Amino acid sequence: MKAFLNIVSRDLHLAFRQKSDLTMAVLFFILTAMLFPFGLGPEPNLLARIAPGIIWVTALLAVLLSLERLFLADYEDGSLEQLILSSTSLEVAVLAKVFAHWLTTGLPLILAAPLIALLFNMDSDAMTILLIAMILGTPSLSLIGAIAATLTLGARRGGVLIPLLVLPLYIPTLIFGVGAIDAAMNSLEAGAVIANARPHLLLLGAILLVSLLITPLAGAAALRQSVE
Amino acid sequence: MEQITNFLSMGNYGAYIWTAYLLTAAVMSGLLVTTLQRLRKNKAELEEFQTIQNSTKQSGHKEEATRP
Amino acid sequence: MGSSLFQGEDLTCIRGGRTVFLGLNFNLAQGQALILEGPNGSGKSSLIRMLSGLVRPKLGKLVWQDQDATREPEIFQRHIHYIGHRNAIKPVLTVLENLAYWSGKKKDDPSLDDALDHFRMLPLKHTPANLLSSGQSRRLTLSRLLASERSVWLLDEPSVGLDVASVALLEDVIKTHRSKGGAIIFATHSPINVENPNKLNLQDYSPLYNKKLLAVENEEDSWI
Amino acid sequence: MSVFHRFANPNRFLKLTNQVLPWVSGLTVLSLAAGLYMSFFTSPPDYQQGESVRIMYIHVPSAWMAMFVYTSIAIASVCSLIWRHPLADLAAKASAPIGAGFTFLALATGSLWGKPMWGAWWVWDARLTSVLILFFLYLGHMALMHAFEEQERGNKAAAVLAIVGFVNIPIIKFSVDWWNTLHQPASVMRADGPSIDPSMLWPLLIMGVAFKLFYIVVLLIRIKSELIEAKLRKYRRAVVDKAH
Repeated sequence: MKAFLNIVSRDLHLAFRQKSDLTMAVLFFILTAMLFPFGLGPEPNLLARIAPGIIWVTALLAVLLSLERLFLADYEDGSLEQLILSSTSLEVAVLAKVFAHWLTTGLPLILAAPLIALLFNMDSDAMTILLIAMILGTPSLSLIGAIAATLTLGARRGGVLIPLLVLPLYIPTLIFGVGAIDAAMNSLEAGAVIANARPHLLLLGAILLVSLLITPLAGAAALRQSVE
Repeated sequence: MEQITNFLSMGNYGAYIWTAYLLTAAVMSGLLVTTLQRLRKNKAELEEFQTIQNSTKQSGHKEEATRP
Repeated sequence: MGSSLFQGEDLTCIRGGRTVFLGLNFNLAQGQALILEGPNGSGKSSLIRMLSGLVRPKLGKLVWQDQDATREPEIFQRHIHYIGHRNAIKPVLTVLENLAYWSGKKKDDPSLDDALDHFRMLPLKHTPANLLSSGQSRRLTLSRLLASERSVWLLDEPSVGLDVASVALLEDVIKTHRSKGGAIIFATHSPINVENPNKLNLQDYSPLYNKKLLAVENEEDSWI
Repeated sequence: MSVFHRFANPNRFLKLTNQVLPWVSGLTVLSLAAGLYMSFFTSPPDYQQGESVRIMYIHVPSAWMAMFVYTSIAIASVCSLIWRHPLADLAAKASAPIGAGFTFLALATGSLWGKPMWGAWWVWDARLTSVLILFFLYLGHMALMHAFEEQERGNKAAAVLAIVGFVNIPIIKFSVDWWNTLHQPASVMRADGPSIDPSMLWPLLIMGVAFKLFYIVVLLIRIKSELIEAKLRKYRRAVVDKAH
């Protein structure tokens, strides 16, 4: 646990020293989402209807942008070798790095999401579900993305490969993330909002659990190979 | 003749059915052909290498033999 | 000379389908210094990485204090410190922060200051690492050896980028380490003076240079 | 020095392949011919779907193959990572394009069947989406395998990806049961026995066997080809080493 916190605090430390890393993903998220009203016209009902999809897709792309850096710097400057040789279990180290990644990209996205939801005329019920869905879904994005980030270390076209590997695996998160908000928006009675969104949220939770299980194992295996 | 046209039209689904079968044939034979082509190319290259190696080996032996 | 600390038997390394070295034996006792020699491509770096546990041997055995550690490099990884070609320095952190992180110590630990002082880096303690010259970076990396207090040092070209005075500092540190019972294995192209070293020439084990081994390799049917 | 004997013996494998290959090829041709004959001449049109049901005899076996080949790759990947057996890497590498081909066929023939039946080339239901993901997984696997200077690293990375992607296979299998979708539920692989008529089941099963045999034939030839390539690499290296 101490080792876990050590790595998290170091990565946060590094991120705060390079503030551009911290703000890039969230700026991309807001700017891209703001393009849609221009492209589709400012009709409020239409925007409210497509808001869940736009928020999720842009959030997903914002996370995708930040993935390459997740392990690459450590790989290039030799820190990864030292990390593998250190007494910390590599599985724990992977989880710690992913957690730090989520804190610096996923969390800002969640904080920015209500702003975009407001711009798209989303009602408050849907916004609540959006936040719950993002809290459940964005950690999975970091976790699944980390696998691709570790697998492509040292690859010839790592930056192009990551989207190819990761986007198919992101589709379930996207489907249920959007599904939850759609279900909330389509429920006519006020009390049924949570009940309607529930199955989608549970599935998002299931994806999170599975990726929590798989990522440390696959990530550690891939990291060990990358320095061999 | 009518039998054949009937068979080919497949109850008006002919276009879909025949496209599906032709596509399958194309993909499967494509897999087979590219695989065989690569095998043939590799085999030829291997033979080339082995003949070179054998000839150098023989000349090497001769050299040794001529050396007193 | 002390008892045997680290041993390798019949080690074989295969990389990218090529046999780098095979049938290699070594024995390292307490207080010893083992110098790896050999031309480019004879596998010095590969051997050091294998001894650090980053690369597993394809064949052969690694023994740490009479305990078979071939399958579990964790047994010896706690006792070694590996320094490779890359320095593992984060440019945005200060010299002290960089050192503290990899030695697992608090920033106010006095041993960190001592380590920096040994390599004449103490005045740069609070300088961000991106301002360091390559020689200074290397010295910072080497000061980790003192801060982390491991018994076996594995150094791959430790003197790259160091001037004569800094190499002397390194020689000094190695001497103290050995006198305290520590051992060291290193590969180098530039001369580093250590007292009565053991030498291992990798040329003898590399099929690339030792043609006898090449013949052995070629006779076999296996080519994958 | 017998160290190299402990590795896989490719010569023995090649010998076995050359012995088996003619027989498997013959069986493939026979079963393919029988399957095609039965699917066009002995099987009846469906009472709902009419003649279009004949697409089933290639669509369903292709879909089986898409999952079967991926499962084979995943098993080979486990063998490669745990026992470091070089033939497992070759098998995974040789399988991927075949699997991708069959997945493409499953999607394309499904689309050709869906258009007259559902009125749309494509619907975004769970089964179709998960098979599409499978197709991208195949592409990612192939791309990752060739993305490294060192083939060994490509093999291992692709192996990890194949194992991670395996979570998709049960999702494909059960997607039609878990979600109510347009795609019809399983009718052959069911716990209580197949629910379709024997006159349709037989051609389907025979085509299924024929496709699997075809996979084995192509797989064996591809592995053979890969082995020769490995040998060629060794010769080329020897030339470089001599010049050293």
